[in-house]
Amino acid sequence: MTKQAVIEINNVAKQYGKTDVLKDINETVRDGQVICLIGPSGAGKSTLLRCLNRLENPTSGEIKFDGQDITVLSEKELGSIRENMGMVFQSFNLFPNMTVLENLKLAPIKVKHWDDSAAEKVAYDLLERVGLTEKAQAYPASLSGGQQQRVAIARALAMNPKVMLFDEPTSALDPEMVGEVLSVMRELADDGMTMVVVTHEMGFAKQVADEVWFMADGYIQERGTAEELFDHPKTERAKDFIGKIINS
Amino acid sequence: MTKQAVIEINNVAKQYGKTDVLKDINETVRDGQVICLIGPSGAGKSTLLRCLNRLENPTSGEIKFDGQDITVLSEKELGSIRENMGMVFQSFNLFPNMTVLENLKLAPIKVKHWDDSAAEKVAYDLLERVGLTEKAQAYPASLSGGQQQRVAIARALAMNPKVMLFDEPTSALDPEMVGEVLSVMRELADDGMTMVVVTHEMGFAKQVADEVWFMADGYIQERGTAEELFDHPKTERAKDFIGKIINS
Amino acid sequence: MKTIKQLFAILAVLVVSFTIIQGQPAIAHAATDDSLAAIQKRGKLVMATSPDYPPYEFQTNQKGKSKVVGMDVSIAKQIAKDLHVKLVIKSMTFDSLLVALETGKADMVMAGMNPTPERRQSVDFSDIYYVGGQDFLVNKDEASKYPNQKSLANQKVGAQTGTLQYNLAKKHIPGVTVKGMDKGADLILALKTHKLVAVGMEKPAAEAYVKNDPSLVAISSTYNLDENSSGSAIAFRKGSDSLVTAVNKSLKDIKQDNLIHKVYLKDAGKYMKVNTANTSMGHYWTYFAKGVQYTLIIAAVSGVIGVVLGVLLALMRLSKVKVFKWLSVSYIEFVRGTPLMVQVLFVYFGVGVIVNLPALISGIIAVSLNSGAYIAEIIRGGIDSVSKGQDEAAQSLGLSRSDIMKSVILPQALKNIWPALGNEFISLIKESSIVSIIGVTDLIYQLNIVRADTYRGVMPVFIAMVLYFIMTFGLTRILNHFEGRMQHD
Amino acid sequence: MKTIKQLFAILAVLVVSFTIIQGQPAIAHAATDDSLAAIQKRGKLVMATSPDYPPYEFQTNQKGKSKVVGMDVSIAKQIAKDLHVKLVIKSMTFDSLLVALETGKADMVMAGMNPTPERRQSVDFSDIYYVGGQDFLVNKDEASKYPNQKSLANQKVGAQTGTLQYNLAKKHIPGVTVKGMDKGADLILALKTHKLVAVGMEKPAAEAYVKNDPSLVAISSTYNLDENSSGSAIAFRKGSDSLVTAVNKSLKDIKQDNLIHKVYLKDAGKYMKVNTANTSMGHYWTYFAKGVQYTLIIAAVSGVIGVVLGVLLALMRLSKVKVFKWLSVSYIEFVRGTPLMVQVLFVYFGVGVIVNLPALISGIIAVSLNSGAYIAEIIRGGIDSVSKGQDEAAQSLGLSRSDIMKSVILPQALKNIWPALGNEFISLIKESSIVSIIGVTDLIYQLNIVRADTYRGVMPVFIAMVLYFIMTFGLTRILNHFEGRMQHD
Ligand SMILES: Nc1ncnc2c1ncn2[C@@H]1O[C@H](COP(=O)(O)OP(=O)(O)OP(=O)(O)O)[C@@H](O)[C@H]1O
Ligand SMILES: Nc1ncnc2c1ncn2[C@@H]1O[C@H](COP(=O)(O)OP(=O)(O)OP(=O)(O)O)[C@@H](O)[C@H]1O
Ligand SMILES: [Mg+2]
Ligand SMILES: [Mg+2]
Repeated sequence: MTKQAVIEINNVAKQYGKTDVLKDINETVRDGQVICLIGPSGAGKSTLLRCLNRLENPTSGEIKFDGQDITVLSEKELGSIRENMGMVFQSFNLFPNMTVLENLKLAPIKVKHWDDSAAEKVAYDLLERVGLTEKAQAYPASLSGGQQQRVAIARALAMNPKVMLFDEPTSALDPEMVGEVLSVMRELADDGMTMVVVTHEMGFAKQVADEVWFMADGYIQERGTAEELFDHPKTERAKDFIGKIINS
Repeated sequence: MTKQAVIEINNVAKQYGKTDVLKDINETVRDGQVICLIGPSGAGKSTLLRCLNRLENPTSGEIKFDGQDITVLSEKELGSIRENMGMVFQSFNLFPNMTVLENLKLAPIKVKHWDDSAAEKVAYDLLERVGLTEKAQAYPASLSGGQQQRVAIARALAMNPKVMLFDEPTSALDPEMVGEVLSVMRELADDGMTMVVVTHEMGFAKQVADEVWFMADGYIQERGTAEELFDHPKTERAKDFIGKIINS
Repeated sequence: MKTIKQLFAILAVLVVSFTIIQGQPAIAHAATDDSLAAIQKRGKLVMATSPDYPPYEFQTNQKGKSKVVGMDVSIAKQIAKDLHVKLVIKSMTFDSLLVALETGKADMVMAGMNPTPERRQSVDFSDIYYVGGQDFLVNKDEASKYPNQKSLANQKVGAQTGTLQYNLAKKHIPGVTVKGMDKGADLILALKTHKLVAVGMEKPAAEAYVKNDPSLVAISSTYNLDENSSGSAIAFRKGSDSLVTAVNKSLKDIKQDNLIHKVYLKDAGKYMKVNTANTSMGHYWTYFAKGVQYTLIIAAVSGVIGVVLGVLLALMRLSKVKVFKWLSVSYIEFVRGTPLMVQVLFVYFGVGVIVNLPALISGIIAVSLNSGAYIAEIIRGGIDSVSKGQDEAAQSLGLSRSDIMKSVILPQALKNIWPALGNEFISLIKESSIVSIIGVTDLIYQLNIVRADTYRGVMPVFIAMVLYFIMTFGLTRILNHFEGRMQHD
Repeated sequence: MKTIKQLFAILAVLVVSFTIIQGQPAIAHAATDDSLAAIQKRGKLVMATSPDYPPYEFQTNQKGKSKVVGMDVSIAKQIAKDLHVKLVIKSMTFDSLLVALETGKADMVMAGMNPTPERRQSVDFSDIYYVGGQDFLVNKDEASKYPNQKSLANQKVGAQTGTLQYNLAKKHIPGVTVKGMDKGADLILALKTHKLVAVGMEKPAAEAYVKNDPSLVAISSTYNLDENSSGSAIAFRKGSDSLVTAVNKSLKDIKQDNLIHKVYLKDAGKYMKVNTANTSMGHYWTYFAKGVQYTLIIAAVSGVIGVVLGVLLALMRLSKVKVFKWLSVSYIEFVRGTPLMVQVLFVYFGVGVIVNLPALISGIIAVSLNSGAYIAEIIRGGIDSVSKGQDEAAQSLGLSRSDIMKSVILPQALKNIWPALGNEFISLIKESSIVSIIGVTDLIYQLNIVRADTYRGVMPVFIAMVLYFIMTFGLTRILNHFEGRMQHD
């Protein structure tokens, strides 16, 4: 039995000025699925991800979240959608003027209007989950990259989202810190979180991904399990790309 | 028959203020060897590399290049040493105010006082070697990361050095560009160039490196072939680190 | 003005008397008075005047030709008509008038001259034909509030510093605050902006202002002044009784018909109107043009010197020689820590002790020294802005320090600092305005001249403002153009 | 000064005469002259003077007590001694002196007064005791080059604008260029810096300068002036013949012994020296303190208003409403494209047309409006400097626009702009110097007063410079302190 569709992407296209970045995307993300999105630089991976929570608005097409078309929502109505979609960025984007704890408490207090103690409880639970309880009072600048990214994941989780979006979460990290972030993500996937992850960590994709999408030139060129895609790419474009990243 | 020592590092230590970055390094690089230097962030890998061509001066100890102690050379005398040691950086560091060709010609003309046509000939030879002849007149900003790094390698080679130093040459690159740079480096190694490479590309190390040095806390903790070090690390420190980078 | 004129006249008389006593050949002090006959025989009456005192007599430009007009001229014309002769007008400085009379170069002098006892000793005077007296200018909309001198009690009244009007007001208006200013135009402005309720002024000047500005009215003062100090009469050589008698007859007729107020002053007013029309802002464009020119010269020269000085200071600051570094840092910090205005004064007065410098040079030196400090910091910032990696890459290729600077660092630094340098040049245009305080004829200085000349307070300021904006905006455009051409990426 | 005094006196006489004619009870015009007897009976001689005319008469501060001294006072003392009575000195304004005489409040008036014919009509005068005359000041090192008036031909000579000296020089020195300036101190400075070769001045004033400044010498003019205009005499009530006779006897003795030049002027000079000693820079600290105070007030108030205005303009510029954006951009560009100096003039004269604003308020408004534009750009830059990622991260958490601004963007922006904002506040201190041109008593204005008062050109400028530096340096330190406290990383 196929699970229920959480995100439906129908005929989505996106232009910046005259350049077509997304050309005609039609995909579905189902409840509990982990999707890995791969593809060369400039393919439009980040753009697609950012369309999902309306950081960008598609030029045409519709994106349904829980059956609701989010492309027609006003700026004000977006809040409720974004609460339900956590996002983690390549460059962490923690708020440097707040402690780790304050980073985690900000959104629950401001958006969900929780009281301070409730927010603090949830924050500490999440810090324990990412293994950083002792850094609660630290400022982001004093943390290593891996630690910052784990805090960023916790911060997104603090809103208790239905879906998590990751945009190359490990590519700004020193190699020995990649593992700690991936393991947090792996646990998240194991707990049944619906996830869309832009990544080139093939190990992670093979272990966790239900589906890998290969994107190039504004289209999803190929779709399949990690094994299908990495070991037996069908299109020339995919063969070439996968050859390059395995070769290194 | 062991080849002749090109670089000898004897009791080298380096402090920045009160922090000991290098503590007591004793190593030898022999003619034609390819050394890979690995280790966690902050271990002192870049510092050691930069001591080899006197971008930094060790606090104590001596570094011999072709039998000559370079730590005692004056600023003026360094030119002749540096001519013989090419260096390639993580961030490419091409001169943005010059075309690719001008980047390559600058040092031969200024340092070796070649005439323009001789320098140009060598530059074109090298561009062919790295596969970028058609980019001769382009400015660096119009090149991809992988292309820039290949130009940087060609630029270092233009001085016809005896040794090449690489400091994480691929870690600022998009994954699909890593391969093209590594293959240039591989060819260089095959041609018998003496190389010291800071990298975390295990595939490259396994294929090319004669020796891998594992550095942590200011010491070379372990030394061996790639297989020895990656598959059977002896020290705890190395086990932990290699576990982390393989894990990802 | 009148005050000075009086003093002058006294001196002139003294000098003339002295000359005569010394035995110089005095001309035609005929015992028999043929003064009138001589004129009628010649057929022309020579009048000497000093045409800088409207509405009495002043120059006007009509169709490019300068002409002496005014109340005195009208009267003189009437007199000449009555005598059936032609009127010839000779213009000279006020203090030469009586000398001209004594030496026979003129038959009479009309110049709003007061027949003071001193003057009466050396020349004859006609009857008094006009009593100027003292007026106050007030705003028309407040005319009902301040109808007379009495109503000015306890108010703020303005007058030119050090003039009769200033002292009169201080002395005779109870409880008054007298505000002294240097320039008539500033007083009028202060009045119109209600910083003052009235301005004390000689009647004809006041009337001239009123004619030129419908928002002002004049009210008469009630100071008690004697006619000999405030009335005007025509001066003749001593013993010209027949001429004086004839002229007095004419004057009597003029008075009877009230021609002075009814016709002559109005005519004079008309000329003054023409003058004002001619002196609209457009008419002063040469003034503004000169100001713009000086402003640009100062900015350009200072900019060039500033760059040279800036490079020097920046290299000193980056040098390894401690003394150079320290000197450069101290200089830069001190200059950046004090206002340009005080630096301009310091150079003008301080350096002036050693060598004699004109104001323009002093101004350029001060602005250059100032911008040098700022440019030095910009250059240093530019060098710092070139990433350390560039330096290291160049070093690892074996390039020498100077080659690295020349080929790698400076070209990139220059590109990086171009916008900041551009801003500095734009600042220079603006800051050069400060040299006006030491009397350099830059745009601000010229603006003040135009302001004083036209009695218009805001318009010249506004025009200067627009001109400055055009200059800075234009420069911005030019700089952006060059910046575009420097881009490689 | 003397010129004005003369005019004043004329008026005073006129007024007094008028009063008498009007039938006011005139005092003691005794037919029988008991003037001398009365004084001797009372045992005191009351002298009225106006002590603001060194070296004739002036106030001096000794041990905190103010005292009238000077040549006239010395002479009066001698006279009183000769008459065997005590001298009582009454100080009043120059124009009240003759009134005081007429109304019996004083027995005699000594105030460097010239016995002009007008005055002679209402009062009696003693013999002339001192002929001031006209001098030129020249530099001592050039004294041999310019030994007399003749040698000044074709040279640059200075004089106060609009004075007798100015006109005399212009008229009587062949080929001369007369440079007029407003302030005596500026003239001296121009002389000492060799911008002028000589400065025309009344003899006693010239001598005062010479006494105070060893690098200057005075040379006499050869203008021919009559004693009644340039000599000084003592005024008495009409008909005080016996007193006048007695006084003339004293004066004759004084002249015979050459006491005036040998003793009195020297004594006066000493007092002036004391005055100058007292008026060293330290003595003027209150002036500088007031200047610093005003400068800081202007900078602080303008800074606060500027920040408010700046936030407003920045938000307008970032707003999506086109009109707001356009208004803000135009305002900012225009203000940044024109000099503060012209803006100050514009506000003072322009806004003054609508409401009556004191100079201080005008100055603060202009500086605020100016800094508002710069601060707006700093704030906008600060907001831009917060990486886009921060905004996106906050958005993706579902935060509202205003929460993002308040909690994420502005705190980081503030930290980023702190140094730039600090620089702007420092600029404010420096730029507030420009309001001195509209007469606000800031540090520059005060410096100019001290300069005029002390005849010292460079020192006050230098002191102001140091004070400015202390202010800006101090502020830099304070700002750095706060910047340090804002760092989280
Ligand atoms: N705001 C923007 N304005 C104009 N062009 C943009 C903008 N954002 C992205 N682009 C362009 O859209 C294209 C796709 O960008 P995108 O960031 O989605 O690629 P990507 O697949 O994430 O690449 P990478 O692996 O480098 O992150 C690129 O060519 C990029 O230059
Ligand atoms: N110029 C410097 N001044 C002070 N400390 C420095 C300097 N350069 C490096 N360090 C410190 O020396 C230590 C080693 O730095 P180094 O760059 O050699 O490490 P690395 O092994 O190359 O790490 P990475 O993998 O992050 O490049 C670090 O703790 C770093 O902070
Ligand atoms: Mg991307
Ligand atoms: Mg490193």
